[in-house]
Amino acid sequence: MHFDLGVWIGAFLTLGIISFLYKDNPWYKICEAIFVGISAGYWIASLFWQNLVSKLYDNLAPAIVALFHGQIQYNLLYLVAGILGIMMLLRLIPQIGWISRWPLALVVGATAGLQFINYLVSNGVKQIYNTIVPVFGPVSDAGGIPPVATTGEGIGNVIILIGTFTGLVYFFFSKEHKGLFGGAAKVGTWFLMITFGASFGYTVMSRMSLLIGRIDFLVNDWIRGTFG
Amino acid sequence: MELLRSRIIIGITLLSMVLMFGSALAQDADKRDVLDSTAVRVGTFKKPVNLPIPAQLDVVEDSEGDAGSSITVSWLPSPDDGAGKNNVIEYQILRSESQDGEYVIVGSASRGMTQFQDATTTDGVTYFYYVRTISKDGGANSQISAGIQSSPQWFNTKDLDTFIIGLIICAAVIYFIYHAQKGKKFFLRQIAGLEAVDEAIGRATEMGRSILFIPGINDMDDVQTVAGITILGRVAKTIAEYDTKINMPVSRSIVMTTARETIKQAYVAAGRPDAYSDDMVHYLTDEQFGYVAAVDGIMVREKPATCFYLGAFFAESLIMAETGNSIGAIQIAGTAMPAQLPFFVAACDYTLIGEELFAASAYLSGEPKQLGSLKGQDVGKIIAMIVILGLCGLYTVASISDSVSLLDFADKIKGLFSAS
Amino acid sequence: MNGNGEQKSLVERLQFIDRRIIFLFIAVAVVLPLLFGATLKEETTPIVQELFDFIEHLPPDSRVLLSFDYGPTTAPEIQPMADAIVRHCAERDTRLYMMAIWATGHNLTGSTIEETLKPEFPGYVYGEDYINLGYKAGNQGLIRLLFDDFKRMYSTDANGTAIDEFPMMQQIKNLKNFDLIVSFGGGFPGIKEWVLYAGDPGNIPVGGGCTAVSAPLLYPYYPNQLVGILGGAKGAAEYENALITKYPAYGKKWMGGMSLMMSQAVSHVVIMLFILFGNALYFILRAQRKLETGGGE
Amino acid sequence: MKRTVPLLITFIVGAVLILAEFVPHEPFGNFGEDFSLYFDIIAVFAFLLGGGNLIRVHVTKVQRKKKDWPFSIVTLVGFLGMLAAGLLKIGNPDGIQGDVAKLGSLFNDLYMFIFTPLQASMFALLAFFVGSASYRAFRAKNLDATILLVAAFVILLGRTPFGLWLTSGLEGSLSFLQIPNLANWIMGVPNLAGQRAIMIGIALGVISMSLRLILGVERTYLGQDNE
Repeated sequence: MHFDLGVWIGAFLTLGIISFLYKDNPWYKICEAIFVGISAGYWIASLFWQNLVSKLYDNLAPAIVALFHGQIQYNLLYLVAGILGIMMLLRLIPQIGWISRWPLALVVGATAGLQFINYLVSNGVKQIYNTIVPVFGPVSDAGGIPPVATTGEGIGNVIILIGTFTGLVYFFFSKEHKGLFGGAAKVGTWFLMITFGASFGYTVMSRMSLLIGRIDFLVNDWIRGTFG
Repeated sequence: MELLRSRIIIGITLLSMVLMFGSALAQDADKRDVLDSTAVRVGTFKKPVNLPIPAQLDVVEDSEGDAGSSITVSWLPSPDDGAGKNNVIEYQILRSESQDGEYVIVGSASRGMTQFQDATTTDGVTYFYYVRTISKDGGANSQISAGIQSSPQWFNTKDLDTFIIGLIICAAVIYFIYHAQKGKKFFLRQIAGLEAVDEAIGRATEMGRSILFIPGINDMDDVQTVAGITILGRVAKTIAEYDTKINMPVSRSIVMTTARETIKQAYVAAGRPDAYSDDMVHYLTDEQFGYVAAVDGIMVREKPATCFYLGAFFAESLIMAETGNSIGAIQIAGTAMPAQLPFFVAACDYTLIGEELFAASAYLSGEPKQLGSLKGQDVGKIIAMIVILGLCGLYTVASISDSVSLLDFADKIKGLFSAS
Repeated sequence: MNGNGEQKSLVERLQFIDRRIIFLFIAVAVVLPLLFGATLKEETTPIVQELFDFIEHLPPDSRVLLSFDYGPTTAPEIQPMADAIVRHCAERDTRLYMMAIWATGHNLTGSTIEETLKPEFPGYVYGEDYINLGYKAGNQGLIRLLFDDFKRMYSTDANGTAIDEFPMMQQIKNLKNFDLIVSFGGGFPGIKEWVLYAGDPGNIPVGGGCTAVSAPLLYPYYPNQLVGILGGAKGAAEYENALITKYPAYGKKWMGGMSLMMSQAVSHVVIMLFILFGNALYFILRAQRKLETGGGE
Repeated sequence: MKRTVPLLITFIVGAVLILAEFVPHEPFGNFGEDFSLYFDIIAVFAFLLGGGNLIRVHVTKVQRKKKDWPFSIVTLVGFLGMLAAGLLKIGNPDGIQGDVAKLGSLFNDLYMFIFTPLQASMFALLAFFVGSASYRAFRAKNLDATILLVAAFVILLGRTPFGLWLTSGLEGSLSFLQIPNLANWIMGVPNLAGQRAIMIGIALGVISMSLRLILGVERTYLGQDNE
C-alpha cells in the first residue's frame, strides 16, 4: 500500500463535491467553504502580481523616475489607471463614495465602445457575409463565389437562408407575431428549437468526459494507486 | 439634453467621416508606383538544374490602413506553381535597405500564395524587395522593387464598409430614440419572460422567500453583464415596492460595486431608501466553479422562490438552473452565450434569447426613448434580411445565367460585408 | 407542472422520478467501460480533415503558435487533441511556439512537452524547434497586444531566459509572422478570441480544438475564419484516426480520444434510454387521461 | 456633478473608442489595448472591496454564531492562507522575485492539490445534471418541444456508433439518412441557420444597448437619483 497525501486530499474533495448530488451535507459544506476561500485568495493573489505589479508598477515606476529627470513618457498614462483604481476604493468613505462612479463610467463607456465594434464585425457583418451564397445554380468559376456542387448543397443553402431569415423575423420587437409575419416567426422558432436541441445533444458528450476524468482519478490514481 | 447630445454625436460622426474620407483619398494619391523596370536581376550565376520560372513582382506598397511598420509585397505566381513544371515549394521574400545591398529573408509564403506582409519594417526607412521562387533545386529571383517606405494611416480604408454599416444602424437607432422622445408611440410585442417578472417577484413575496439574482460570471467589461445590471435596476425597484428580500451573490468585485449602486438607487426611487442594505449584494469568489458551488449551497439552504440568471454564463449555467429547478424556484434566465441557451431553455421557466436580453431593460423601463432604440434595432434586422435575400437572389441569377457582369456587381456589394 | 399532487399512480410518479436514480445510472455507465479500458475508432470528418491537411502541407520550419487555453477541468477532453496536433506538427518538422492565455494552461503546456514531445521526438531542440513561452495574463487584451508587438509581452520564455537568445524567436515580431495559430480552447478566452483579435484582423490562419460544447458556436466561423475545428473527444478521435491513416506507426499507440469515446458512447445510450423512457411514460399518461376525461387536455 | 460627469465620461470614452477602431494611427490605434490594461488595473483595486466583503460577511457570521458558522472559519482560513501564500510567496524556490505560481511554492501546491480537484469535481457534476435535465425537458409535449427532442436525439445518436449501426442499411441515394450524416447535416444546416439568426440578433442588441449607454439613455447602473 502506497500513501500519497495529494491523492487522498483530492479524493476527499472529489467525493465531498459529488455527495451534493445525494443531498446537501456537512461534507459538501466543508468542500464548498474551502473552495470559496482558496479560490478567492488564489485570484486576488494572482492578479495582484499579474496586474498590479507587472502591469501598473512595472510600467509606471520607470515613467515616474523619468519624470523626475524631466522626461515625460507615454507610460505616465498608467497613473490615470492607478488614480481610477483608487477612486474605486473611495466607496469605502460614504461622503465621497460617489466618486467611484467615475471609474465605473469609464468601464461601462469603454465596454460599450469596444463591444459595439466587436459584435458589429464578428457577429453582425461577418455572419451576414457568410450567409450570402448562390443558393442554387450550376458550378461556376466565373467569380470568387463558392460553387454549388450538388443538389443537396443547394437545398442546404436554401434552408440556411430560410432559417436565418425566419430566425430574424422571430426577434422582431416592433411587429406583432400574427398573419404571414407570425407564420414566419413560427418557422423561426422551429429553427431555434433545432439549434437548441442540437447544441444540447452535442454537449452531453463533452460533459461526460469531465466526469470520466474524475472517475478515472478516483479509480486509477486513488484506489489502484493506493491498494493496487 | 438628450436631444442635444444625439445631435452632437451625429455631427461628430459626420465630420469625422468627411475627414477620414479626405485622408483616405490623399493616401491613395500618394501610393507608390509598383515596379522599377530598370531593376537588375540578381542571383543567376549558377546554371539552374531545374529551376522554376521566377514569380514576377506585382505591387509593393505600404500596407493599407495600419499603424505603420508594415509593407505588403505581392507577386504574380510562377508559371510553375501548381502548373508547368509544378516544382515550386514556396516563395521567400527578401529585403534590403539599399538597392544593391545585402538582402535578407524576411519571410516566406507557401506555394499558391501571392502576397506577404512584412510587418517588421521601420517607418521612414526605404526598403527594397524581391521574391525568390524556391524549388527543390534552388531558387529563382524576381526583379527588385523600387524603394518603398512604410507609414501609419489616419483612417483604415479597409474598414470603411464596417464604418458605413455601423453608421447606418446607429442612425436608425438614434432616429427612433429621437422620435420616441417627441412622443411617437411604437408597438412592441410581448416577451413572455418579461411579462413574468412581476408575477415571479409577487410569488416570492407571498411565500415570504427571497429572490436570487445572478448577473452572470463575467466582469463589467462584458456588455452582457452590463445588460444584466440594467435589468437588475428595474427588477430591484419592483422588489423594493413589494418589500421582498433580494440576495445577490456576485463573482466580480466591480460588479458588486455597480450592483449595490443600482439596487440602492432602485430603493430610493421606490421611496424606501431605509430598506436598502449593502448586504443584499455580496462577493463570493472570482472562480467560476467556486462561485457555483457556493450559489448551489445558498439555493438548497435558503430555497429562494425566484431565481434570475441574467448575464454572461458558461458551463455553470446548467448546474445552477438544475439546482434551482430541484428546489422548485421560478427561474427566469437570459444570456447571449449561444452555448448556454439550450440549458436555460431546458431547465428554466422563461429564457431571454440573445437579443432579448439586451432589450429587456428597455422593455421593463417603459421609457419611450429606450423603446425607440428597439425599433431602431428592427431596422437593422430589416437591412440584414434585405441584404441576405437580395444578394443570394442576385448570386443565384448570376450563377444560373452565367453572367460575368452580374457576378461582378454582386461581388462588389458583397465586398461591403467583408469586414476585415 | 404540478409537483405536489396528492394521489399519484406509479406512472405519474415515475414521470418525476427522483433525479438521484438517474445520477446513479450515469455513474455506472461511466465507470464500467473505464474499468474494461475499451476504445472506439472514429472516421474523420471534413472539418477535422481540413486542419489535418493544412498542417500536413505546411513546409518544414513553418511557424506554428500553439496556445494552451484550457485547464484541468477540460483537460480530459482537450489533452488528446493537443497531443495529436503536437505529434503531427513535429512529424512535419514545424517550429512550435507554445504559450497560454489561461493561467491553468501553463502546467498543461509543460506536461505536453514532457510527456509527448520530448519522449517521442528526441531530435526536437529547445529554442530552435520548440519553445515554451508560458502564460501571460490579459485574456483577449493579451492577443491584441501580441498582434501588434509579440515581444512587448513575451520578453522571456517560461523559464525566464531572454527571448532574443533563441534563434527561432528572431523572426517573430508580431502574430502575423506565424503560419498557423492553433488554440486549444476550453472556453473564454479561447478560439473565438483568437479569431476575432488575431485571425480576422491579420488574416492569419487559425485552427483549434475545443470542448464539444463550444464546437457548435465555432461552426459559423468555419471555413472562412477557421481552418478547422476539433470538437470534443470525437474531434480528437477523428484527428487521431487521420494521423494513424497517414502515419501508421501511431496505430500501436494508446490514443486518448479513442478511449474517451467508448465511455461516452455508453453513457450516451443511458441518457437516450432515459429520454425514451420518459416519453413513453408521458404518452401512456396522456392516453390514460384522455380515457378518463374523454379526450382533450 | 455626481451624475453629469460620469455620463460625460461614458459618452466620451465610448464614442472615442468606436471611432478609434477606424484610426490605426498613433495614439488611437492602441486605445482598445490600453483599455484592457486599465480595466485589469481597476479590477485589482476593486478586489480590495470584494475580498473585504468576503471577510466581513464571514467574520460577522462567526461573531453572531449564525447557522453553519464553523464553515465560515474554514472559508476565512482558506482565504487568508491562500492570500498569504500568494502575496508573500511562501516556499517559493525563487523567493519573492519568483513567479507566484512557481512549482514547489505553497501557493502552487494549494492550487494543485486543493483548488484543481475541487474545480474539476464541480465541473463533473454537469454530467449528472445533463442527464436529469434531458430526462425532464425532452418530452414531446407540443410541436416546439418535439422538434427540440428530435434534434437532440438525432445528434445524440449520431455521436455514438449505434447510430451508424442502426441505419447502415440505408445506402446509395438514401445514405444521407444515415444517422451520423443526418446529425452532421443538422449541425451544419438548420443549427447553423439558427445560430446565425441568434448571432446577428445579438449584434444588433449589443449595438443598440451600447448606444443607449453611450448616449446616456440607459443609466440605471449609475442610479436614477432625482428623477
